[in-house]
Amino acid sequence: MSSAPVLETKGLGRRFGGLKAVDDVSFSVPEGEVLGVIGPNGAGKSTFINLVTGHIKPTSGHVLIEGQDMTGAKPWAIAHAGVARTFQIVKPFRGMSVRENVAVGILYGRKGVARMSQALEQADEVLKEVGLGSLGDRAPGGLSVADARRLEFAKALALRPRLLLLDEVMAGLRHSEIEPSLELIKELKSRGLTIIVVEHVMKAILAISDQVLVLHQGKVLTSGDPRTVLSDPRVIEAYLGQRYVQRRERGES
Amino acid sequence: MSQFLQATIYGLLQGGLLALIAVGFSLVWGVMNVVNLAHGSFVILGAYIGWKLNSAMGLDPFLGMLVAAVVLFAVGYVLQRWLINLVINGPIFITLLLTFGLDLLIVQGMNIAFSADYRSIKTSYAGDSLALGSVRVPVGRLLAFVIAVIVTFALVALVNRTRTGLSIMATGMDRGAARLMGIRARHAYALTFAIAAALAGMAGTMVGTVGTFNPAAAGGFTLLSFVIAVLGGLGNMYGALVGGLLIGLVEAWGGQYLPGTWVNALAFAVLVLVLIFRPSGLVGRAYYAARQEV
Amino acid sequence: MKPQPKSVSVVAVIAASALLAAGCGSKGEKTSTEGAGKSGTLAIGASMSLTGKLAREGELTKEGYQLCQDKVNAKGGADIGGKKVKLDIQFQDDTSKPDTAAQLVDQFNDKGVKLILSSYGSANTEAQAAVIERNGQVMADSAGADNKIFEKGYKRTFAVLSPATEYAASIVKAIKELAQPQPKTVAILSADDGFSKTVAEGGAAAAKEAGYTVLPTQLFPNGTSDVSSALTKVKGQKPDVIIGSVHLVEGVAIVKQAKELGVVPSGGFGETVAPPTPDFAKTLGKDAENVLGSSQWTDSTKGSDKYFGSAKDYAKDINAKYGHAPDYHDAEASAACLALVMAAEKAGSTDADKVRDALAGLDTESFFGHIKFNDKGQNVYKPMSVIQVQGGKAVTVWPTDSAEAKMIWPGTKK
Amino acid sequence: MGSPATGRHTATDEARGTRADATEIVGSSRSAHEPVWRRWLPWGLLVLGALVMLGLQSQLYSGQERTVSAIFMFVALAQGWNIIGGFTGYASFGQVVFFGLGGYFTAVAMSHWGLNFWVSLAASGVVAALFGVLIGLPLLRLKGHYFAIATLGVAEGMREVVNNVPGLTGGGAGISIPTVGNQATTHYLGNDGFYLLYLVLALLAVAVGMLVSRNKFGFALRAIHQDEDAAAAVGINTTRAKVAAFALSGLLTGLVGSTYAFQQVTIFPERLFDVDITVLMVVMVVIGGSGTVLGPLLGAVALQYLSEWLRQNFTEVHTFILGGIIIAAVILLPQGAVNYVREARQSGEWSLLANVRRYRL
Repeated sequence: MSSAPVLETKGLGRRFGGLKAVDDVSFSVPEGEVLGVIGPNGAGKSTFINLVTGHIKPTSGHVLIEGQDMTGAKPWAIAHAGVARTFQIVKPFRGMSVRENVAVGILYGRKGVARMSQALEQADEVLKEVGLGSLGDRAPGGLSVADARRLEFAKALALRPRLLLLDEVMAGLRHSEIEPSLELIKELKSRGLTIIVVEHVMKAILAISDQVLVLHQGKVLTSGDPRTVLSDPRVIEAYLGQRYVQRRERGES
Repeated sequence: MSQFLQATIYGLLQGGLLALIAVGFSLVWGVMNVVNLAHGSFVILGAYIGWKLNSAMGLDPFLGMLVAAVVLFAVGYVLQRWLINLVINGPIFITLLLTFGLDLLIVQGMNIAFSADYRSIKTSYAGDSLALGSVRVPVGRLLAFVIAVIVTFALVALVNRTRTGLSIMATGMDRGAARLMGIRARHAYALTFAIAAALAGMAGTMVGTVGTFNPAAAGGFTLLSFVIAVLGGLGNMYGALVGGLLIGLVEAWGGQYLPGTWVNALAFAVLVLVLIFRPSGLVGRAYYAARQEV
Repeated sequence: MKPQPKSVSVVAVIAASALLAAGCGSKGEKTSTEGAGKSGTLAIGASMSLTGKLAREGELTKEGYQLCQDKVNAKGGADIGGKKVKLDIQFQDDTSKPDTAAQLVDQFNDKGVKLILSSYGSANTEAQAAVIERNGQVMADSAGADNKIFEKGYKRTFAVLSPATEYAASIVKAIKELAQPQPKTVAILSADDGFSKTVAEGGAAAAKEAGYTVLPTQLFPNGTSDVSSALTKVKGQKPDVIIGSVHLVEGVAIVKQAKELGVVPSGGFGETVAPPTPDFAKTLGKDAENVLGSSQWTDSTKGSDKYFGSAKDYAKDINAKYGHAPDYHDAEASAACLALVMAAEKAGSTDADKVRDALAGLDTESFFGHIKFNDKGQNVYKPMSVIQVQGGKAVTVWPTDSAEAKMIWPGTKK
Repeated sequence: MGSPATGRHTATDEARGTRADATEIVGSSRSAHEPVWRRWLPWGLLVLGALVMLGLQSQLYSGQERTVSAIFMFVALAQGWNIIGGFTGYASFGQVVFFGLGGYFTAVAMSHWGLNFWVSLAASGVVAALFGVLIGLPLLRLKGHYFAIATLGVAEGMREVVNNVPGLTGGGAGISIPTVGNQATTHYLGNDGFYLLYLVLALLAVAVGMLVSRNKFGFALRAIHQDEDAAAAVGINTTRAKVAAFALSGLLTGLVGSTYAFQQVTIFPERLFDVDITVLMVVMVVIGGSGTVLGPLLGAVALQYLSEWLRQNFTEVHTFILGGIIIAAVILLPQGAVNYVREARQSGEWSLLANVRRYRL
C-alpha cells in the first residue's frame, strides 16, 4: 500500500477543436474515500472520466494512479493498474451471456485468470455480489434497465479494482431501484475500495460522498465536504437553481 | 515542359469527370453509410443509354446524358426504397454484399442485353481539340469537365440550400432526430441514392463519349470512386471534387514520370496513406470518426 | 441422441481401418471413351470464356467451334477409320479464369473426353496446357499465342495460329516492304499483359532488324481506355510510325487520344489485333482510316479445305449464321477444331496418343492457310496478314500475293 | 466516448450500425461445469468428417477430386476470413492479399531460390502472417468501411507491385513453378495429393476456428466485436488482440494461397489478387453465419457447390443467377443461416419475413 493517493490529476485538460471540454482539473482521492463529481450537462464529467481511464487522451496535464504517472496510457493499462469503470450508456457484450460478460473482465483484468472454467466460476460469485446471481445464462439484451446497470457494475468489479469510476449508474432508475445501488456502493466502500461517483441524483451524492467536486464548463468550480459545497452560492447558481435552496431552507426551519 | 503542361491539363479534365462519378458515391456513403459496389455499373448503364439514344436516333450524348440521368434516378430510387432499405441497418458487409450482388446482376444483364463488345459514342466534335501553343485541349473532355464541375456545384447547392437537401443531410447526421422532425427517412434515403445514380449515369454518358466502354469496365469506376470519396472525406461533395482532380493529376503525372505501370499502384498507395494519416479526408472533416479513439 | 466421445472414437477407428483397407487415392479416370458422349459421336471438350472479362472473345471463339461442328456434321461427320463419326463439342464456361479453365480440362478427363479445344487467351491456355500434359489429353489451341506456353516442352498442345512475336513484326515487315517514304523512327506502345509484351518485343526486334530507330516501349494498363501518358511521352520524339501492341480497347484509345493530343506520326499507326475487328472502324469512324493491323486470318487468306472451302466461303457462312462479318477469332477457333478433326481422320482413331502424333505430323492447306506445326507445337508456317482500314473496312495489304488493295502511305495523310 | 465531439460520432455510428454486427444471439451459453462429452463432441465430429472425406476420395474420379479440393480450399479461406471478419468484426476486403502473397512467395521461392514446396508452404504462411502484423498495426485503427477500403487498397496495390517487378514475379506474364525435369524441387502432387493437402488445410482452419471460438483469445475478439471501448475498459489489449487475429487469418489464407500456386503451376497477378476471391470468402461467411465455426463451413460448401453446379448447368447465365441468389440470401438471412436457426430456436420465431425486419429501415 503506497501512501500516495489512489488517483491524482494535475492540470488535466482536453480540448476538442476550439472547445475546452475539460480544463486544468487538479485534485486527488485518498484511499478508501468516495468522491462525488457533479456538474450541469456538458460540464465535462464524462470526458473527465474518459481522460482518467485513457479512452480519451489528455491534451494537457497528468494522471497519477497510486503515485505513478499514467498520463495517456491505454485503457487496458489503466485497467491493469487497478482502475475499473462503468459507462454512462451501458455497453454489454451482446453476443455473450451475462455470465460470460463478467468472465471477460476476470480473464483479462488485473489478476488475469487463464482457465475458462475458473473464470466462469468467479463470474458467478461477482454476479451474486451485485444481485444478478440468478441471471447468468440470460442475454444482456433482455435485462431490465436496473439489471443492465448492475451488469455494468459486475463487469467493472470483475477486474478486482482498487479504484472504481461510476458514470451515472443511477440515471434513469426509479427511487426503489436507487436504494440497492447505494447499499452496494456503501458495501464496496466498507471493503476499502476507492470510488468516484459521477451523478445527477443529489440524494445519492449526499448519501455516499466523503468529498464532492463540482465541474462547470470544464473547470473545477469548487470542491470539499458535500454539505458546504452544496450550500456554496456559486454552485447553487451554476447548477442547482434557487428552488432547491428554498426547499432546503424550508426543511431546516 | 509542354509535356508536363499537357499531362496536367489532361489530368485535370479527366479528374473533373471522375469527380462527377465519385460525388454521388461519396454522398451515399456519407449519408447512409452504404458503400455501393454497384456504383460503377450505374456509370456503364448510363453510358449504354447514351449510346443507344445516339446510335438509334442520333441524339447528341450531351443531351442523351439528361435522359440517362432521369432513367438512373428512377432505377436508383426503386433500388434503395424497396431493396437496400431492407438491410440498411445491418453490419457493413451486409450492404456490401447486397450491392455486390446488384453489381453482378446489372453487369451480367448488360452483357446479355448489349453483348460484351466495346462501344463508344460517336460525335463529330468530341475528338477535336483546341491548340494552346504546344498544348492540346480536347473539346469533348473540356465539355465533360465543365459540365461535371457545374453539376457538382449544383448538387452542393441543392443539398445545402433546398429543403430536400437539408432533409437528406439531417437524416444522414442523426436519423432518429430527423424522424422526430417529420422527415421520412425511407424517402430521404431513396432520394439520396437516386441522385447518386443519376449523376453516375450522366457521367457514364460522357465517359462513353470521350472513351470506350463495355460492361466489364464497371468495376474500375467503383474502385476509383472509393479512392476519391475517401480522399475527399465521406459525404463531403467539394471534397469529392478535389479528390477527383487530385487523382486525375496523380495518374497523369505518375503516368508521365513513373516507369512501367507503377502509376496503377500509386492511386492505392495514396488511398492507404491518406487513410492512415488523415482518415477524415484531405478536405475538412468527414461525417464520423474514422478511427478508434482507443 | 448425442453420441458419447467413446462411441465417436469407436466409429473413427472402424472408419479408419476401413480406409486403410480401401487405401487412399481416387478411382483415377474412366479409361474407355464410352463415357464420352453418345456412341458414334466424337466428344470434344471446350472450355470457353463466356462470362467475365474475356466474354467478348470467348463468344466469338464459341461461334467458331460451333460452326466447325455444324460443317463437319453436315457432311455426315468426320471420317474416322472408314466410319462417319459426328462431332459432339461440349461447351463449359470457365468465367475467364485460368484455374477454372484448368479444372474443366480435368473434368472432361473424368468423362473420358481426351480431345480438347482451348479457351481464349494465353493465361487460360497456359493453365490448360499443363493439365493436358499430365492427363495425356491433347489440345488444339485457337487463341493462346504467347510463345511462353511453347517454351515448356509440352508435347500435347498445338496452336494453329502464328506465335505472338509475329503480330507486330508482320506490320513492320509490311512497312519495310511497301512504305514509301520509309520511316526512320518507330515507337511501340504496349499493354502490360504477358501476351502484349511478347508481341511488343517481337515488333521491336523486327524494327531493329529493318534498320529503324526504335524508341523505348511505353506500357499502359491492360484494358485501359486512357493511354494519354504513353502518347504524351512519345509525342516529343516525333516517331514516324506508332505501333500499338494492344487489344481493341487500347487500340481505339490510341487513335482517339492521339487525335485529341495532336500526336500525328508522319507515317502512320499500326495496331496489331484492333483494326481487323469490325468494331474498330465502327467505333472510330473516319479516324480509323488507314490504320494498319495484323490478323491471323482475313477472308482473302489463301487456301481451302473440304469442310469450310475457301476463306471467302467461310466469311459467307459466318455472316449467314451469326449476322456479322467474320472476326479472326471465329476463324482461329474453326481452324483449331478443323486441325483436330483432320488429325483424327489421319490417325483413323480417336485415341489421344494417335491423334497427338497425327497432329504433330499434320501438314495441310485450309481456309485458314497452311496448318503445320513445329516441334514446339506452334504453326510457324503461315504468315500473318497485315490489313489496313480503307473506306471503313479492313482490307488485306500484305502479304502482297493475297493483297486486296495497295497500302496507303503515309496513312496519316487524309 | 462521452466527449461532445466523439459522442455524436458513436451515437450516429450505432444508429447506422457502423460497428460490425451487433447481434443479440447468445452463443451456447457456457456454465462453469460443462459436461465432458459436450466439450469433445465437436472434435469428434471433426475427426469423423475427416474420415468421411478420406473415404469419399476413393469414390471420386481424378477431376472430381479437383472440384472437391476447390470446396476444401474455400472452407479454409472462409474460416480464415471469419477470424478477422466474423469474430473480430473487422471486414477485411483485401483478404486476398494474403492469398496472393502466399502464392507468389511460394512460386518465387520454388522457381528462383530452388526451395522445395513444403518449406515454401510453411514460409508463405509466416510471410503472410508477418504482413498481417505490418499492415494491421496502422490499418486496424480504422473502423467500419474505412478498414474495409484500406485493406482493399492494399490488395489492389500489391497486385500492381507484383505486376511491376517482372524480374522476380514474371509480371503480367505470370510465373511458372517447375514441376518436371531437374528444376522441379518437389514432385507435383497430382489431384490425389492436392485433395489431401487441401483437406488438411480445411481441417486445420476449422480446428483453429473451433479453438478461437471457445478460448480466452476468442473471448477477447468477440468482446472487441461487440464494443471496443468496453473491451479495452475490462483490460483487453485491443490492439494486440486485433493484430493477432489479423495475422492468424493471414497465416491461414497464406497457406492456402501457397498450395493454390503449386496446384496451378503457372500463376498470374490478376487471379492471385482477384477481389472476387475476397468477396467469395465474405459471401460464404455471411451467408453461413459470421462469428460461428459451423457457418463459414456450411457457407463455403454450399456456395462453392452451388456456383459449380450453376456453371455446369446454366453455362450462359450462371453469374446472373448467382447475383440474384446472393441478394435473396442477404435479405432473407442477413444474420446468416446458423445464427438464424440458433436465434429462431431461442425465440421460436421461424418466419423468414419476420427475419427480414431485423435490419429494415
